[in-house]
Amino acid sequence: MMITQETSSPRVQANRVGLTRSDYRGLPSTLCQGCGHNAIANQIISAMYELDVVPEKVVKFSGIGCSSKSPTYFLSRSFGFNGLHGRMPSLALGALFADMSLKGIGVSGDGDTASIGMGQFKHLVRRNLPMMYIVENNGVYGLTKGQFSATAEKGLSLKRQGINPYMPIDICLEALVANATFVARSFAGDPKQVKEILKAAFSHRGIAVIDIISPCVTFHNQENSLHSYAWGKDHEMPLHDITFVPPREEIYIEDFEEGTVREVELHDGSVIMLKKLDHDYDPTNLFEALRVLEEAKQNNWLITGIIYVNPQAPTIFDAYDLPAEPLNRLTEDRLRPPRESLEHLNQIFGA
Amino acid sequence: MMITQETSSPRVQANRVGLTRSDYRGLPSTLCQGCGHNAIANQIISAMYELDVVPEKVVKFSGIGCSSKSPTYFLSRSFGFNGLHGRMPSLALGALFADMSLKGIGVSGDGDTASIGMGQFKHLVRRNLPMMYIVENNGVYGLTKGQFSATAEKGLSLKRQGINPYMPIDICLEALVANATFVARSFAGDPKQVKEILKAAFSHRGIAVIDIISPCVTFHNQENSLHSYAWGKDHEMPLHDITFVPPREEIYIEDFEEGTVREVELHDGSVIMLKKLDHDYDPTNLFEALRVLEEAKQNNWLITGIIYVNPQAPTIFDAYDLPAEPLNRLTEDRLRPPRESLEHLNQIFGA
Amino acid sequence: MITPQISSPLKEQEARSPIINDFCITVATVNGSGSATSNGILLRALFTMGIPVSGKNIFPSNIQGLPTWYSIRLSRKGYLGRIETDDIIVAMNPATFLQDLNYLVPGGVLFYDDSIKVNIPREDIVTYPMPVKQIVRQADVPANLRDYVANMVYVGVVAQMLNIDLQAVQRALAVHFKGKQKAIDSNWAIIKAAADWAAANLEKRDPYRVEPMPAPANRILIDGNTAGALGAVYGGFQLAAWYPITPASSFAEALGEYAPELRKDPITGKHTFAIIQAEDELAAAGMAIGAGWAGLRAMASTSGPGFSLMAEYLGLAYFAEVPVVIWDIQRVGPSTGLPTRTAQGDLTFAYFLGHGDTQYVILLPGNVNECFEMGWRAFDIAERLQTPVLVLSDLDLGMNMHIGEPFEYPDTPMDRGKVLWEEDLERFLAEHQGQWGRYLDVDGDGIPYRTLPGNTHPRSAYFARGTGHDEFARYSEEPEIWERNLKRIARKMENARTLVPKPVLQTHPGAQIGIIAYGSTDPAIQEARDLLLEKGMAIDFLRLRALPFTEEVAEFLRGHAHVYVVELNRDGQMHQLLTMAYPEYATRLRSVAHVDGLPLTARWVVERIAAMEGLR
Amino acid sequence: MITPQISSPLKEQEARSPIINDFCITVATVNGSGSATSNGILLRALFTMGIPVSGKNIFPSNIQGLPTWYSIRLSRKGYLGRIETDDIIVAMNPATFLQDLNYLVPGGVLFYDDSIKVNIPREDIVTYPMPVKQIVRQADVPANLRDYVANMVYVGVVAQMLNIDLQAVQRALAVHFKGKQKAIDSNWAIIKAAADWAAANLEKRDPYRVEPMPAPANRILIDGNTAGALGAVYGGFQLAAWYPITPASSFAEALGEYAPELRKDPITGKHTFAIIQAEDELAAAGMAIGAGWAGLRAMASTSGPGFSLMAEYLGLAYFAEVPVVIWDIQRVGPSTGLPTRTAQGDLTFAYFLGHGDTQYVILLPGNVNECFEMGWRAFDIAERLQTPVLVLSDLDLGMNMHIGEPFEYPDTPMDRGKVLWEEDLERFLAEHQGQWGRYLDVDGDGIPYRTLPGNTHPRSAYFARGTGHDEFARYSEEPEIWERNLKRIARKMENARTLVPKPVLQTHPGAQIGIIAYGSTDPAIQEARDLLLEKGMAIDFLRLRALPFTEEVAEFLRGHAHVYVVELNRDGQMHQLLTMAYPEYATRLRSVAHVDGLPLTARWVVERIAAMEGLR
Ligand SMILES: Cc1ncc(C[n+]2csc(CCOP(=O)(O)OP(=O)(O)O)c2C)c(N)n1
Ligand SMILES: Cc1ncc(C[n+]2csc(CCOP(=O)(O)OP(=O)(O)O)c2C)c(N)n1
Ligand code: SF4
Ligand code: SF4
Ligand SMILES: [Mg+2]
Ligand SMILES: [Mg+2]
Repeated sequence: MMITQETSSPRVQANRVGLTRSDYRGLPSTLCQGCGHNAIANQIISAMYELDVVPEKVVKFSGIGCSSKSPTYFLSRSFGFNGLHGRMPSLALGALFADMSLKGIGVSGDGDTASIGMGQFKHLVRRNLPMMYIVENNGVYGLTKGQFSATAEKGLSLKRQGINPYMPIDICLEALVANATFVARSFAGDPKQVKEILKAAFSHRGIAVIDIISPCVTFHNQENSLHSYAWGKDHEMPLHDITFVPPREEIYIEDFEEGTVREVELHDGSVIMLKKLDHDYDPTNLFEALRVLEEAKQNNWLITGIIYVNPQAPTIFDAYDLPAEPLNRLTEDRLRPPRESLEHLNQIFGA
Repeated sequence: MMITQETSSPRVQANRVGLTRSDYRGLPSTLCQGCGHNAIANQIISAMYELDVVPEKVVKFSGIGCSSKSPTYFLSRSFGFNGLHGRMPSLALGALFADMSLKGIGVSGDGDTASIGMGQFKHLVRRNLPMMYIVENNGVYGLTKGQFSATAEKGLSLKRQGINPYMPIDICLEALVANATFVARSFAGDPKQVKEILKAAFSHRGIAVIDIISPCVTFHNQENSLHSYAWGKDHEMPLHDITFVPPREEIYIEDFEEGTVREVELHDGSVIMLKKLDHDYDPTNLFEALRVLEEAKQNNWLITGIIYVNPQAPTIFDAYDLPAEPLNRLTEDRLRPPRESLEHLNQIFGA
Repeated sequence: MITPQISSPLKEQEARSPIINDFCITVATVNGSGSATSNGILLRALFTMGIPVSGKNIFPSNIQGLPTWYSIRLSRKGYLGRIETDDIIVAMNPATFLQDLNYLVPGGVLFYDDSIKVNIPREDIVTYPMPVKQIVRQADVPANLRDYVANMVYVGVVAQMLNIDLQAVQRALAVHFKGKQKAIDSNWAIIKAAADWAAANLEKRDPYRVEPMPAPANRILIDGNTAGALGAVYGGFQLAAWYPITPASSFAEALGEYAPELRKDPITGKHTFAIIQAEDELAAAGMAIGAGWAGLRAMASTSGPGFSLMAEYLGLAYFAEVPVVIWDIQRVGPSTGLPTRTAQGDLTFAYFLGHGDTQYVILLPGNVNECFEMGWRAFDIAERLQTPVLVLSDLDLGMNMHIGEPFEYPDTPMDRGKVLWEEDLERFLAEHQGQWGRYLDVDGDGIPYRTLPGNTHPRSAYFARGTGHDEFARYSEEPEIWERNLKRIARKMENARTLVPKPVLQTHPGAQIGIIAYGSTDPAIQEARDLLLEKGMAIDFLRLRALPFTEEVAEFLRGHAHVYVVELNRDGQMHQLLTMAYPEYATRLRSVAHVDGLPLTARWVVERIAAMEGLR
Repeated sequence: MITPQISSPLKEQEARSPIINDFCITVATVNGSGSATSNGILLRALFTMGIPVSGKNIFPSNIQGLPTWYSIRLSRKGYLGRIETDDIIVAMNPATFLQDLNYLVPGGVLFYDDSIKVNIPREDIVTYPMPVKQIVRQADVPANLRDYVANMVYVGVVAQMLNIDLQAVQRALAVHFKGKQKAIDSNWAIIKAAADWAAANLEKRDPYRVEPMPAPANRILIDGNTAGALGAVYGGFQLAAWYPITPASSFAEALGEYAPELRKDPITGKHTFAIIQAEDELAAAGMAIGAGWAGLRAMASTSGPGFSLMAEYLGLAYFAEVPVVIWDIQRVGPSTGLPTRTAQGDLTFAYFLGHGDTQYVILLPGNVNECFEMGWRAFDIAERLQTPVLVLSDLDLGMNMHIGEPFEYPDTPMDRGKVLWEEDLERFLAEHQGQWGRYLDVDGDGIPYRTLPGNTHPRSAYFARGTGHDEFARYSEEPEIWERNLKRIARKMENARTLVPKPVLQTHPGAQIGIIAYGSTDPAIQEARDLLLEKGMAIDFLRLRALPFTEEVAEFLRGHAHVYVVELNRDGQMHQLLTMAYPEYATRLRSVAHVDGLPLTARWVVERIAAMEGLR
């Protein structure tokens, strides 16, 4: 059944479901100014608007972290559940069984997914739950103030944390070996690519893992970075004051050519190298996907683009013989077996 | 300091540390007759004996499961800790810091490692703790009576469990993408290969992950297997009685040629295909390792042999500046800072 | 355990009057030998004859080859708790042969596999060797099944010697093998051969025997896990998440066995439920809570270690007000403990589960009928209160077979609680000045109204979370809002007192003292009460069936000089909770608690209470 | 919270006598603005002047841009608990400007950034606008640091107007910036400029002012987490595992800050410890327990959600008898709750942690000195008892700065408990008929002897496990063995009563009633006692410092007509535990509990107790 929706004002442009971009908005962000996560929330809003999504048909999930806060910053008209740290996958899986016509959007962080959440992440992927799973990857724990996450590069040196001694976890590789059916990577500062990937991912029937490099302007802050904030022209006296978070601009890069590598400087002066997948790259070839990821790893590139897609794979729902009607709308007459059936059981268990 | 060891009888052959094979034994197994795990325990005994290992220099760890019981079946003279289900890695990591001269042997199951233990497994690997980590992989939960584990092949049909709808997790691939420094696979029924791999793994400085296919004679028991136990010659009446575990023989295969594929029939009549790595396979090439594993996966082979080795990588201990002397033998004078240092602190925090 | 009861040599038969339907048989075998089937058939045959009977399986935590015992108690008077001595032993396991004999009463009976070559040290018993190998050899059995068939031999011999109705045995076979005729026939052939051998070769020299009894109409024989699972099926469970663990696995497996048939949608023929084997218990809890939040009747079943892993997630469900049902089939803890033994040791942990202030509705089934009833009712309570309901069963109740009444069809329609779908919300808004808040208490009972994902009303959506929030589910760190919300939840939980099953009260005229107990210990306590009455001590009995406590408990405490709280754990956990809840009666409470992994016996209870009363 | 205290317009100055060293300043800013530094400098400057002072940070659970308050209380008499009203407000955040004013007492003072353009609705206060922008502009500050520097402006203005010793401010800067002269100088330049501006432009119209006090010798100013971490450093911690979580992260980070210098091996110069950031709290617990088992002084620090995740592992440690120390810096639960607010809500959960029968030693530090002392002593208790020791601190104690006595060097040598190395074992075997068993109680105190991995004695090895085991660590499912072992562990835990810190007792002649409390609420209760005494009510005070309870508790209960149990949680958790432990005094106990995320105030305590006593 349908209830009349608040119609949008005629002045602003409505999409095919009669909604304007602002119908996809959320509450104002409480993240740091310049945080990559905000850029991603904006692209989710745009992608949903452009895809003519009915917000009530989306359910948002997240764990705990700055990234996991962001579901409140888009799609206010969608249900959402901000669950436990690292344990969003199980929550989403259980909830989406309630109504298979709903689409899940999960937002997680690298700590949330690759540290405490590794197990649930891998098993969610393996189960191919139809859901878009976004990792806002900044290599640190933002919300707890800048400790290394499992995706931090080896040798990275951070304020108060020292040097990271471990090899980073590659979210895309992890997804791939766990048999993900859609794997992509992008960069929060590349809005066009982010949006296009989000649109493709949302349309995928199965789990769509998107690893988005999303710099933490506040804590991805190398101790000895040339560009670290200093007071005075001689650059000699870094402030060394973790209670201050200078407001910064979000990083945006121009769209760049497929197949090429581009350097991007982060707020702390460190540099990441993005490599856009070739135009003729075939994302249905698993071997190729593994190869490019491993190659990128060895070259210290971050491959961006849609790395792998398998549109055919059955989802977890295909393993169950469920009615098309939402399970959560079934009424007692369809849930409680008839009285006679119990009498029959009593006979079976009887003398 | 050394305490006189019970010397072994002169009749039996002693190794270079003066011990006989029986000094490496454990308690009698309480696993099912014919269980692959027993074969592996025997090879551990042989390998340790042949490597002239001092049992007191080994610490055994395990989780929970039939496989995790087996550390009591070898090396009675080694300390051991049978921990929690899926959480052996953290236990081992903490314990091995106590004395870096000790070597860990971990025994886990596929449920213990790839289901509940996925997170800790991946992070242990990533940390490169010097330890031999054996997964006795049977595709089922033995100890809880035959449910699917995360390594069960998709489509497998088991008594009372139905059909497994998920893609299996490949322990070797998982280890590899988590930056393992030693990855091997073998088959419990191939004692020679098992032993050789164990010896190589034990000598590796870093984490050595060995995925050993170890059939569960009792529960890896396909409902409709041609060979399932039946009473009567017509093969029409399977017993359907899960309370009965017929005693069986362990499966042993002849050593077979490198580079070739060999079919092995399991107790329930299902067949696995082992492919031994080529003689000239280069296990230091990560690309190759990924390729052969993925190729094997797509062909339904189980690649056996040493798949990947990186002998140079620093271990977790290299990230700490610890004395060579065991930490657990340091005495108060070396652990409690001097009185003056506290007075100094009181000044710092003072007015 | 008890000391061996070796007395003077057994005198030939004279003056031993028959002992009918009132003794205990223990079968000693190794596990994996198929003896569970044989024992089950013996049990069911006796049940079929109308005899009150219970079976307790004492099994090891491995799969094959270790000692296992199965004790069948027949009790004319209906005492079905465990007893510590055996009247009859069927000894099939050489490894425990001598030790087992210690439990045999003087004058007891020993059936044994004659291939066990041990000197029998007791002369005060009747012995019947059984030529197991020979009988098996005579039947044409494939080599690999000989061990299995050996166990059918004792079924035949024991049945013959105790006068068990062979037709009842046949019926039991049919039930066990679900009508598969081949299996029934081949097993029957062995049993019959063994019975015939016994009839021809053994002379009855003992007083034990069975007789059919006019059974109260329509009893059933079932294990508590299956009963609970069937309850959940009739309760309309829609998502069950689990991770294998003894002794809870058979709960989920019973769902998998019965739901596909019983829960076909009458309209589409599709399944109206999903059962998911999760990767661990953290995930199982998460799945169930996700589903419960989204409006499914959701549950998880587990045991101690898994329950511990759910602490964080259940705290979320409590605070975000998500209905979910968790079955904890208790085994012996702490830690991995004794996975195949029974206890009531998770109570205080469950009560205080999760950091911060929490409270849970806890249901305590005491028999298979309550397993069934709580199986469905738990969902009604959870959805009404929008909160987790924890059902604490145990291995003894869950995995052993128990006699019960026929299951009663749910006597109330499903209570789905305060859920607003599109029209409901529209109406609600009209009636409440356009205002609805997920955590707004409009009825004054602390229970708010909830909407469910999929609701297309543009005002329905809200954002759930485990962090502080106001009445409209908005994030909040405001001190007053936090306190108001948490107090409302406490107020909401007060409704539980009128929703949970009341205690069962059994009184005796003039009794001054009382017993409080709960769960699977009921049979032992029933028997203990009668035994104590024989000693001149009348005791009233209140069997708790839920937490929070209902008013009957205070009344019971008020009405008795002192009250023994009997339970299967070390620390007297229910005694602790009662003390806490009733400071004014705290000094009347006396703890009678122990745990050794075995079901409670009347004898232990009687000894403890008698000693504490200064009797004897 | 309280209602606005708006009274009649302030009359000019007349008759307002000076208020010296006895008021509360609250600074309202946004987080991430660097104000924590400014506030810390104000606090430390006051401390340096010898004034009893405390600082409480009320901050949001995000990183930048949300309202934050910092309250500095000066109390001549040494009352350092939170109070609900402000005497002085420094308003830097337009978003909360009006709301903040509600807390200002009549006659109070408002400093505010003059770029905040709001009508000030109160006439009963003194206002001082501060030209923040202008002063910042005058200093040559890069654009991106202007916000930060703005906060130094109020330091200067407030210092000037309250008469805070500018030298003390300079000293505070030096401490904060660890002697880095550039940072000290540049911040000082702003502070000085602001102070000069104030001196030149503001006329003092309020009675508040500070004066140096002859401080009791050698006070220190420190947060509880650093104090606890330093305690652990002097306790010889060898492995600390952690996972980031507010408010516990700073505990592990303090270890990382101080241990490398303090814990260089005097012989090799190497580090005698390892700090490991785990992948989650299950792993952190596992690492610490593995290390504790292998003979290291091992610990983990966490808060509620992480603590919940440790339930299973701590049950293993309890049962396998592994020493380990866990710090739970409590925040507000249940669930994610209020991560940046304080509570004492994990107590009953901790007490009953894990399925099955468990018991834990729980330490309850009440001030920074106890954090330090328990930081080292916890290891002695854990190793002596071979069991987990849980230390329950909270956000207020852990993250806020508190005045304390200088830390006392440990007054007892390390107690490493009953550990047998090679020679010890050899000797032990000689003295005990060649028999040693890991779980064998030879001393009659329930505490067995343990060996450690690396021990090369061929008899030293044993196999630890969470399953049933006998005295020799052999796997066992025997009922008697299980029960014997579990009872021995209970007996072992009885030793805790003589090892844990005794309660602190404060009496008043003739007092009939008592208060029991624990942890960070101490200052509020001290003040409340004095206030109640003013009302004519003398109250004795017992501050608990550990569980299990020691004999002093029973004595206290025995000696008082009734006893208020005051705590920061909803359900009165300590009240529950005391009721349980002391049924005979259960009816004397009265719960005074609430939780809203803020530290306790004396006023709330007084109101509640007065009301319950029928006073006023
Ligand atoms: C069980 C548990 N442990 C720890 C925390 C504390 N915590 C909150 S957010 C967070 C890390 C978030 O990092 P990430 O997922 O990378 O998100 P980011 O803030 O970087 O976007 C942690 C450890 C928690 N909430 N729950
Ligand atoms: C937390 C927890 N959950 C569940 C269990 C029950 N359990 C014991 S063994 C086991 C599975 C073991 O499977 P695997 O690791 O594959 O070992 P196998 O028996 O097959 O060798 C499970 C689920 C447990 N002990 N602890
Ligand atoms: S701390 Fe980092 S991740 Fe968090 S909101 Fe700020 S910039 Fe973003
Ligand atoms: S059940 Fe399977 S895995 Fe376990 S001991 Fe038996 S054969 Fe081995
Ligand atoms: Mg992050
Ligand atoms: Mg397995």
